[in-house]
Amino acid sequence: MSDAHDARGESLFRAPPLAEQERMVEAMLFASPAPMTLAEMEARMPHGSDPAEAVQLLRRRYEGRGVQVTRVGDAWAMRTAADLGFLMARETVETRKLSRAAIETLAIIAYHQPVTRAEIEEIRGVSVSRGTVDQLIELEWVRFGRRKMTPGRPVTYVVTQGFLDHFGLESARDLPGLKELREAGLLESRPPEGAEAELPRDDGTGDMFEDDAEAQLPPEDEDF
Amino acid sequence: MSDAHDARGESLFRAPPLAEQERMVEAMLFASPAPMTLAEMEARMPHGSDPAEAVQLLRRRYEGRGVQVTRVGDAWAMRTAADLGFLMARETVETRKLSRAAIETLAIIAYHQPVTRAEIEEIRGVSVSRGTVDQLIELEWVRFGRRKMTPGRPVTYVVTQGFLDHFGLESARDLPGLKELREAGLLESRPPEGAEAELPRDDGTGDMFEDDAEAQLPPEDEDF
Amino acid sequence: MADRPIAANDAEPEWDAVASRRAAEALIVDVDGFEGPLDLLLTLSRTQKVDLRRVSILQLTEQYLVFIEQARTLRIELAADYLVMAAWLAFLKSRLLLPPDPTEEGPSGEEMAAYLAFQLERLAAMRDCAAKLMARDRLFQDRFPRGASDEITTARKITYSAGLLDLMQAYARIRTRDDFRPFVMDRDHVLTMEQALDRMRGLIGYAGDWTDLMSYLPDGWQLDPQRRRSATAANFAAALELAKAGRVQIRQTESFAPIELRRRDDR
Repeated sequence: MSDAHDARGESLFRAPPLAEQERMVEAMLFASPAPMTLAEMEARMPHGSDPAEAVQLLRRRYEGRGVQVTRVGDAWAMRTAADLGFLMARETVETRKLSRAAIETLAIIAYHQPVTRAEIEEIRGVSVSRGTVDQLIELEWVRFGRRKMTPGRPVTYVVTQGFLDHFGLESARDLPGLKELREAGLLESRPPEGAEAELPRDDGTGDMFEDDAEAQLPPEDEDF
Repeated sequence: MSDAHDARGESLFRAPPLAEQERMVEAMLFASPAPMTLAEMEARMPHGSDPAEAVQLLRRRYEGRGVQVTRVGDAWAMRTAADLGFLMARETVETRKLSRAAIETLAIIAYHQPVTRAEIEEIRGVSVSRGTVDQLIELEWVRFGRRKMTPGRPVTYVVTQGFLDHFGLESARDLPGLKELREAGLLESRPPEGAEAELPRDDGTGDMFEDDAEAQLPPEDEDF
Repeated sequence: MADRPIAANDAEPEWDAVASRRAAEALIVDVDGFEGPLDLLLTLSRTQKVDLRRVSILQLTEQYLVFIEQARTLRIELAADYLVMAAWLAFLKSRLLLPPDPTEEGPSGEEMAAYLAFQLERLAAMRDCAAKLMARDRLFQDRFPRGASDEITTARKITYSAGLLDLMQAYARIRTRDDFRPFVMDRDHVLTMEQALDRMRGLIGYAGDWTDLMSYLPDGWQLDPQRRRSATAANFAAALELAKAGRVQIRQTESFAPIELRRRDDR
């Protein structure tokens, strides 16, 4: 602390070496949501730092790279090189939440596939508009399955690999059942008293339904 | 930059020179908020590109810089160097404080994955309370793995790429102390050297098939 | 169940000594801090000041049982799992102290003790790992992703997002919906087998002697022919299920004679 007469900022206030300041500026410009002025950088850096010089060093370092250090008004920012914009074209996405009808329909298809539109309507208790299923198909989360061997041979819906990828599942069979959801505390709230009785196979009559349950298991290595 | 690379790259499919590919990878990783897999990069790059090699070059280039090229599972991302975190204080996102139970549960899932709820409870010696796993799934640190092929076919939990990204791990194999734990036999469900102690284990096998039944089609409609 | 493992009972005024009251309060505070019997055992084992691999299970068992006994004398309400563990440890203690009986089934005392020691070591290891994990350089605390969202926006694409929780909660919402009813069929005049079964399960407890199946029809279902048919069929199917489950016996003296049932007592 006493060798204060060295001319270099490095020793005056124990400012970090310029190379270290350059690293700091690099990290800040990268992480900052908006362009940063030299004053803003200086305010965050250790006392005695000289962001102006560090920015110039950094700018030179990134010359010709895929990322550029550019001046925006009186501030600085890091941007991808203009000539590589074509790589980012698909990056520009707007995210919207799925509608309640869509997410419910999707959940029913995932849990009950292959399932017909009539069955979806029966479970949801309201009719399902064509647009809802179309949207799910367009998202490539749902596709047509085999026709059902019932009168009218209705089409069925199943979920796709894209669905599994999006929701981080290895197979739709890994989705937890209602009982597991409840045990894991994943239900928004406990069902009201009495509603329990309406849930099939959750009423403690285990052995009564065991045969059914067994028969319902899909072939072991079914993939979609 | 290196003619040898250029010649090799260009001979096949006229892929851009490796130095150019490195710029591309740099721009993509810079622009993408989430980690990108090699396949995702390749899909955007000109035909014949080799993002794997370009990523390695890029990673070396950023060694010691303020921004790092880090591996996240089977994907890659750019993140600021950990020692510069103090500069970003204002960008810090206050995460909901995790309970001790949630932290322990997370560690158990990470080290024992794929792990069932019953196994988590066995290790902690208490039941997993409501909201614990829920919170970890919401943070996208935990997802469902394959159902275990044991009676009841219980749902399992595994950690996600988001978990690796958050804790700065290249893969689940890099969890701290994993090797020592494995050598000490502490990742087994039984003590080592054949001490086969029969212990009362509540593994929830009482409700066999109930959940599967729930998640599958009603029997009358099934036509496998 | 173990959210709050131990709750203090209403304080009884019989302890007047300040010291004992203070000790009791300290204990209550301590007990509240534990996450289950294994956590308590782990804490107790720390007092032995040895490597977990060398911990004396017999001594630990003793400590735990004393602790539980103390909690009881102070009228602290202990959650069931603490008592189950106490019973198990008492059993273990007897196994460890008595000479082994060669005819005895099951694991030896040493094996049981080894397993307990293993459980404690494993839990301690996991706690250690959890601490190491949380101490790592974490995203948004020590390491940061790029701050700005992409600026080179040309083509715009809309993606829809939904998380796994959204999906599962949507499903749960549908399946637990209060007013859920299949709309395809009017069920005013239909009694389902499940409904009949629920009713009968409650009623057969009182049916010690042979009772006509028809007497189980719910009120208001005997007169209208459509409702009566549905209720009879449902009750009959329910009775068969109960018989299959070994809960009731069924008899019918001849074709079209009344069907009677009674509770089976040997179960």
